[in-house]
Amino acid sequence: MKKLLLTLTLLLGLSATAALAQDAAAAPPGPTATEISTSAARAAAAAEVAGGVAEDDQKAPAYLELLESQGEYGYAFDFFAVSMLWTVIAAALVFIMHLGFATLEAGLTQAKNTVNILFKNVFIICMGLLTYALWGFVSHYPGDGWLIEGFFAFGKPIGDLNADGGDTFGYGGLALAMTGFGDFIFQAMFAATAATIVSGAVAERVKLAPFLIFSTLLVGIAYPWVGSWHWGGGWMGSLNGGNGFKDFAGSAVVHAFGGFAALGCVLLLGPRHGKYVGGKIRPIPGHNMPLATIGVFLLFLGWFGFNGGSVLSAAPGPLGLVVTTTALAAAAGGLSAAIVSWMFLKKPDLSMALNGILAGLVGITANADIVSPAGSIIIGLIAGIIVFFSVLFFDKIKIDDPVGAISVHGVCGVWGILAAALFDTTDSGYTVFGQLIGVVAVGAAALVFSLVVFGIIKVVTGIRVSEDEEAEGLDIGEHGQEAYHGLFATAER
Amino acid sequence: MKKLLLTLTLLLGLSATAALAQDAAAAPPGPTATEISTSAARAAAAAEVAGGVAEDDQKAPAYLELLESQGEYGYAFDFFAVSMLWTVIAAALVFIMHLGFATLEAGLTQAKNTVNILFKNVFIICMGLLTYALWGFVSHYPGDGWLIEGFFAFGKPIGDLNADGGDTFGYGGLALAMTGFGDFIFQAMFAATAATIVSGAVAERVKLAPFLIFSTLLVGIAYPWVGSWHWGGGWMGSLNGGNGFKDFAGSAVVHAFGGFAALGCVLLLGPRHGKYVGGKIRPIPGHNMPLATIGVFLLFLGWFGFNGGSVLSAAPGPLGLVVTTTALAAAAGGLSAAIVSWMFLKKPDLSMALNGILAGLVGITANADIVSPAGSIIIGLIAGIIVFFSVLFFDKIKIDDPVGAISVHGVCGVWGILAAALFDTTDSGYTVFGQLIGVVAVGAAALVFSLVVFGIIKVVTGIRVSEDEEAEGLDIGEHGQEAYHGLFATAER
Amino acid sequence: MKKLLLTLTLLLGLSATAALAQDAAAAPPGPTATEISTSAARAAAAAEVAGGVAEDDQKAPAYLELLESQGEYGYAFDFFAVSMLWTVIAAALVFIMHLGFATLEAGLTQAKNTVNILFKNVFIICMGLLTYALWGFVSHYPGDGWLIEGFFAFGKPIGDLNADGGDTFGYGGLALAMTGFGDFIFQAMFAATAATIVSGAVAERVKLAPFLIFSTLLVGIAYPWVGSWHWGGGWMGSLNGGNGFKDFAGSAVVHAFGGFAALGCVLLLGPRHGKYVGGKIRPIPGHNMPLATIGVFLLFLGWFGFNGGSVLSAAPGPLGLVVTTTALAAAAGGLSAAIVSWMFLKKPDLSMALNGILAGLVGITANADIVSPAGSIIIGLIAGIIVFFSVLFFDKIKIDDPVGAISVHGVCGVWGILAAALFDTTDSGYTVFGQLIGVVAVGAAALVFSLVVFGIIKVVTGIRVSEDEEAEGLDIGEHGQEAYHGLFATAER
Amino acid sequence: MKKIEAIIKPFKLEEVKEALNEVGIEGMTVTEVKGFGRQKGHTEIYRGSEYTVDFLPKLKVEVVTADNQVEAAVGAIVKAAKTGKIGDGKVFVSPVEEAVRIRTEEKGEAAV
Amino acid sequence: MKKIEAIIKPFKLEEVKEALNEVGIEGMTVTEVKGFGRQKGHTEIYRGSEYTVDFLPKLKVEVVTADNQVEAAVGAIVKAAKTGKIGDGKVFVSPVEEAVRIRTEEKGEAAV
Amino acid sequence: MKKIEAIIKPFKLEEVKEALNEVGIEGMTVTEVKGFGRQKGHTEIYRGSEYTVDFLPKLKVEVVTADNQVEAAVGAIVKAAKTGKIGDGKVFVSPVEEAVRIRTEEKGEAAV
Ligand SMILES: Nc1ncnc2c1ncn2[C@@H]1O[C@H](COP(=O)(O)OP(=O)(O)O)[C@@H](O)[C@H]1O
Ligand SMILES: Nc1ncnc2c1ncn2[C@@H]1O[C@H](COP(=O)(O)OP(=O)(O)O)[C@@H](O)[C@H]1O
Ligand SMILES: Nc1ncnc2c1ncn2[C@@H]1O[C@H](COP(=O)(O)OP(=O)(O)O)[C@@H](O)[C@H]1O
Repeated sequence: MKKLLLTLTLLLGLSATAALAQDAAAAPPGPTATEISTSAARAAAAAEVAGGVAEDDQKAPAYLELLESQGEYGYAFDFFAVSMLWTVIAAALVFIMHLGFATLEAGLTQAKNTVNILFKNVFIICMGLLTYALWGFVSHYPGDGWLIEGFFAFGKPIGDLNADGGDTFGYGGLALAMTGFGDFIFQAMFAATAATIVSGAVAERVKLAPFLIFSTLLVGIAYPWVGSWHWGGGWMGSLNGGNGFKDFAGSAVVHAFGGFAALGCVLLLGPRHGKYVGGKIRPIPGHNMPLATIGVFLLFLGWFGFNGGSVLSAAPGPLGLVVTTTALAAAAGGLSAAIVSWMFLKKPDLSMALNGILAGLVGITANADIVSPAGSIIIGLIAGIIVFFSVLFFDKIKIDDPVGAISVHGVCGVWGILAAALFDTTDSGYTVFGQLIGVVAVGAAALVFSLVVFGIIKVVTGIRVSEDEEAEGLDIGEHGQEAYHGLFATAER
Repeated sequence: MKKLLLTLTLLLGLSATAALAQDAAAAPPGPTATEISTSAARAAAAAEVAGGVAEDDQKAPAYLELLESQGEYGYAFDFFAVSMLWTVIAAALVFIMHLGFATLEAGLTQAKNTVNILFKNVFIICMGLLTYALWGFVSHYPGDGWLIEGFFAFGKPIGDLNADGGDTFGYGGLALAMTGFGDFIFQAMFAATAATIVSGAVAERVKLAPFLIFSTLLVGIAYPWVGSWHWGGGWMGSLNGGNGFKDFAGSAVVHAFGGFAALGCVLLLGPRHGKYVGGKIRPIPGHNMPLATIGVFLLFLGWFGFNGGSVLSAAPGPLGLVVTTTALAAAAGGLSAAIVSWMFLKKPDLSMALNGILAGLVGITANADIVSPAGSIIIGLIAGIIVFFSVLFFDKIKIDDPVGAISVHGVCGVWGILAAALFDTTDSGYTVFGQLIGVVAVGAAALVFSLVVFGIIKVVTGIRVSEDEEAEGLDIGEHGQEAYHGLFATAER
Repeated sequence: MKKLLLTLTLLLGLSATAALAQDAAAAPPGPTATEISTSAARAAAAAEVAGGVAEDDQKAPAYLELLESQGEYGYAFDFFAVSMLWTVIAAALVFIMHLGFATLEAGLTQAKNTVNILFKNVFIICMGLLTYALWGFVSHYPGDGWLIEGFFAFGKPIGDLNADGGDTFGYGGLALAMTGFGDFIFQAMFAATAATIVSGAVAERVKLAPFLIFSTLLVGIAYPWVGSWHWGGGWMGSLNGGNGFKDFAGSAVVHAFGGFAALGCVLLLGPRHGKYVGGKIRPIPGHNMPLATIGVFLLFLGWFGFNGGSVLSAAPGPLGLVVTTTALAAAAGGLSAAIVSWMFLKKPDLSMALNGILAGLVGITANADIVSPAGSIIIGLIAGIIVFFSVLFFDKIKIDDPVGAISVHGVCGVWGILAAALFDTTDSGYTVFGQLIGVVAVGAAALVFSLVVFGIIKVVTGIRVSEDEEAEGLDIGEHGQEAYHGLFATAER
Repeated sequence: MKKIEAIIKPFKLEEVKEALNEVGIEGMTVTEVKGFGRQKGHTEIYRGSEYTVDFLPKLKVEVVTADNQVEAAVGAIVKAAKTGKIGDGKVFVSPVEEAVRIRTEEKGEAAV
Repeated sequence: MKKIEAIIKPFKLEEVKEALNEVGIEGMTVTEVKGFGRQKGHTEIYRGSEYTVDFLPKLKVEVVTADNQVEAAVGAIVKAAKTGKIGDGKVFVSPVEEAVRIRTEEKGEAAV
Repeated sequence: MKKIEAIIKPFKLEEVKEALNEVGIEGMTVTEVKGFGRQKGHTEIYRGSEYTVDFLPKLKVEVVTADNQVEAAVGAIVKAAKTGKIGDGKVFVSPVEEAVRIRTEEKGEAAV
């Protein structure tokens, strides 16, 4: 374990140094061509998003034409500036989702594993940002740098993404109204999300170092690889009869990806000791519901940026629609999960209502820009019901997922993708079948990646802590650190 | 109880379906007229806000004229886009106030009622958003669709609020520089606030289902009804000798409304068991001061959006003034409450300082755009003193309000309304008398609504848990779920 | 103690009244000249920032020239509006750092001192905002109102900062694209940070009232005084051979200032009882790691505004660069601190990883706008390593700093200043020597101020609680209030 | 001397304390405990599954006192703690051979 | 009557409870405690420094029962709580002179 | 065998532990408790109202040991826990009839 870790460190150090060298060589003489070209593929990806915008905006083509006709983009600078600002703020909002995940996962697990959960989440956001800078971004958006056309591209460190001046639509055009750095930071915040989803599902029993290595590979390599199929302009553009796969902000390429990766890990890992005893389910209640609630509210907040920022500009029409549908779906999901739990369990279950909000949010993520408010409410209501039965189902088949990540992100991610075809108000030609192909491809890739990579790690180093350590808690076992110190700690020193 | 709940569910489902049908019929053929017309009333309401802006902006009329003279609003699109962006971000900030309320209320009550508090807050934001979409928004801003002119209008589900294109000043003009969806989502986040205020005051003893029904009616029906008098262009426009009622962001129509509704509920509910014993007050300390502190800081943060967003555009002059006066009043309120508690109780009381910050914020909410920085400091200092004595007063007369909601939102809401007349620097003709009429009307409506509706529910189903349940805690009684699980839970499973 | 406090209160009250009087006199007749003139000094300070921008923006001079050539700034209004909006949002983000500090400090100390920590943080943000309005802002940015040229200026209350109309570049020019109130509120949120840094270092043993007086003087007088040397256009402009001191967002004038002030206080205060026993270090573990983690994530979030807002406009090029370098440095700091702790202590230390993130953030603060992404990663990696050894070092020499404030803010603040010379990609002529002079001046001023002022207070009233009170906890001793109440509290009432 | 250990319902502490004070007992030590007995636990719900919680929160009050005070003390506790509903708890009396007041090193009944 | 006090590893509670139920004991009181003994504590880390934690989390199970049930009860506890690894805990038996059921004021063995 | 129960001030635990180790006692069990006694509680403030907190945090240290060690152990505890200020706490000694080490099933003094 230690060796793998040190290797990792070394590799990281080397890449950073390499990046610096490259950077040092490239920067001074004068602005060279931007590393991330605004390639055809990128433009195509952007155009897909613009599609949604344009359809809503039929009244304003005059203005848009005006902007495009200006050789210098002079007057348009302000729209560009406001869009770029929104991108940065949206990145900050997505960032805070990582705190949301950390507190939600900590709240829904036992006190004795809290330091471990928190450490994993701190690690993932840190490592996620770095690997995305050193490899992921370029691999995610390969432009015309594919190794296997539309399917896989190598990554490399980002360079000076302001090389084009950083102040015009030159980087991404009207539909990607941001600078290269804006694009990078927003996407980088997304990247770490997928690995964080897994972290909740494997909580309370996974060995730390193997998981860190796995999650580094997941966030660093697998996420941008699979993501390139859709957002990078890859093969998914030919789905739905050429209309392209519809996954607005990532129900599939972020959430289902994370959820199915989690499923693979849980299959290899097995349930927590004592969860299923003699055919009976014995719930292991989370230790801190206020923490879990803080987590869900922060995730809801962050989703304003996750979906809202995915408009990729500050275009007022789509922006207003997207935040409205997002909020309504979340509300509907929370309410329906609460009501269903009340009807089936006799009492209203806070932990379910919280999962319901997230279910609604994941469900609307694929389609927030193409559904009506009423559609978003129905998508959310159904997502809340789905998550309730899904959680029960996975418990029944003894897939132990302490925070419900597989149900919330995996199952509801699929629902969101299908809902894009079912509730589309823009007649864009998305079909249930086409959507299904896309999400199955993403889910299968995530599942297989997990089974193979985590499987190899399992054979090489093991992936599960000892039964004793699980009983005592991973905080002491893995970290030698406890999350809470009361009167006693004070007394003892 | 269960029956009422199921009925509620059914009604909600039906309305959603109806909304969808309507929506499906309306949307495809082509953009029909917007559901929410930019009616005279709306324009009038907007103009009131614009008034404040215009007075500060006497130097820039040329630019504003320029904007208005442009038939196509071409160049102005950017100001529109930035204003709309601010509206969306402000909505997100107001959203996070709901987490603030949840943690503040949970922190200031006992551990055994924490799941209950959290559930109520989760429910209210979910239900509040949905009812506002299905009824509230249209009832709040009736345009010319009044049933009783200036006094009451029916609501109905929102439709496609982007029907006007969602990209010009056509929706609300310069003083309401946002799209219909922007307007909706910002207002929707406000709506749930009033019910949340009540939730804190009735904590630790109210029966869950009756409260949920009451709060659904409060947020769904009563809040937009009373709000329409002022912001919907209703009768309050004739107050202050025709200058209109001055309540910038809702000291009266949000906070005093919530505070007096809370008073009504507490009168019907009675104090917590053990709070007043033999003529003596026995404080029931909150179980978690960090949680309460997190709550107040999040509320302070959210108020940047609550007041700042109420500028209703990104006009730089008023925006800067409003956030400055808001922050200074909060600071002054926190400080004076701390100092007063220190002088009267010998020790500085954190719980009072926290209430003082909120008192300052509520106090500045009615007038943030028309007072000077010095004025805002004085408003805050006085609010902090008021809240201290008000909390003591209500305790003395045995009105048991676990979180001080009546004092903070009710009493300081009134103070804010009066302060608008006392500290106005714009010579707008607001009088103490005119302001008083307005806030008394709002407070009385809230109080009467609570007494009647909650009174009826009291008779029909009861509103208070059994003494045993109160002693054992509502978490187990109402939810069968505990907020905290320690070593023991682990051990027992 | 009480007397000092009352005096303080009185002074505050008087100044507020004076401010009101002045304000009342000045405001009504008509907009007089702005109180804060856009003086030569201010323009110079602004130009320094603009420098960084301009160099990145070589491709867009045409647009900038266009803006400047417009007498009326007409078309530029939108860029101004979006920049001002960003300033306000950045202020809100910096505000939330105060909650970050509060929870981080509370989490890393003992449960029995939690109310005390929280109260101090509430007090400091309140008092900080007020003193900055009444004295600090004018003293920080004296324009040409120096008492001792480039070295010291008296403060006075802010007046109507919208007196110039609040809607054009007239206030600060292109490089300070905000209104006077925007400028004020953003700077005011910064101001309280320095005192908050100290609060963590002196935690668990400092007497409340003396500390409040000290921190009032620190935030009210010392911070703007020292800050004026750099940001106020003072003598530091002549450093680095006239290129000026490079401290983008305050590694020196905020963080090192706070860190060295903390060092002075800790030297006078001595370590906590039981921390160093018989030559051995006995760690006193924090009572709540989730709280500490929430704190660090919120600080990370706030830094988007701290550094991003320090662009002082929404110029897309620098904004994207700054948030990217900031996030990468934070990630690198967290990772390297975690890895170093893992290598040296055998286990990965969450508390160290958290400190590492902050170290990276402090390290990038001086130079976020002039380094490359690769540079920022290296700055962060080194900061994380520095903080690890620095924490160990101060423990070894028995400087007891419960939260690591001296290491994080002091030592890494110095590192950030030096890194500005080492990793500069803009050839601006910053030298290690010039930078060192600047940061030593700032650090020395903070240290001497603390030693003198806190030293005097120590002699007059004492600065440390009794040993009994320290053992029992400051919550009961200073506040008569406990942070947590369990089953017991419920039972006892 | 005897040690009286009473397991009571948490919200009865204040009354028990006052009852003991009234019979002249001014020292006691209280512990948070969980009790299992005839009073059946309740069902709880968590993320869609039900489970039974058998252990209920109780308080244990310990009083060491002179032999001749035992009866009064036990009587006082029983009276104050009784609600008549199942789960009211138990009182146990056991022998104590020695007591020392740490502060003064007084021994025996003088120490309690 | 006797009081049986057992210090056990926390995760053994459920098994001990069931073992006691099987020998007919249906009342017990449990406390969270920290134990110090031969089982050595562990090293913890905090902000770069190591320290030793000597006190480990244990649970104390208290059962008051009739004399003739003591042996069965002790046997049941020992069997259920044993892992064979150091730190398994202890069982102590001590005399109880009186027991009262608060609800009914029953005394003696009828009360437990 | 005897059981020694000491109620002490929380911050004295470390010293008491070391004092016990020095007289050869290497096992003990500690519980967080709240004490009521001559040491008066303090006034607390909450949202503008004052109230008295009578119960103060203490720790209970329990040691079961052979008869011939009792005196040394009690002496060690008293010496280590004394500050001379009110509220220092008490030590109680009571009889224990049997002890079992769960791991080995050793009985009697060998078990403690
Ligand atoms: N044999 C026993 N030994 C120790 N504690 C007991 C015993 N029986 C009951 N208790 C304690 O007394 C509490 C109340 O007992 P229970 O049987 O529920 O009701 P009741 O006291 O009304 O008979 C239990 O929760 C448990 O803490
Ligand atoms: N003499 C004693 N008095 C009271 N409790 C004891 C005593 N010796 C041990 N214990 C308790 O028993 C627990 C287990 O004892 P330990 O010596 O660690 O292992 P083992 O029971 O396997 O011998 C300790 O943690 C402590 O709580
Ligand atoms: N009669 C008693 N029975 C049980 N515990 C007692 C008794 N008297 C005192 N105590 C415990 O001893 C602690 C200290 O006693 P107190 O009377 O306050 O001071 P001192 O020990 O100095 O006389 C109390 O807080 C309580 O926990």
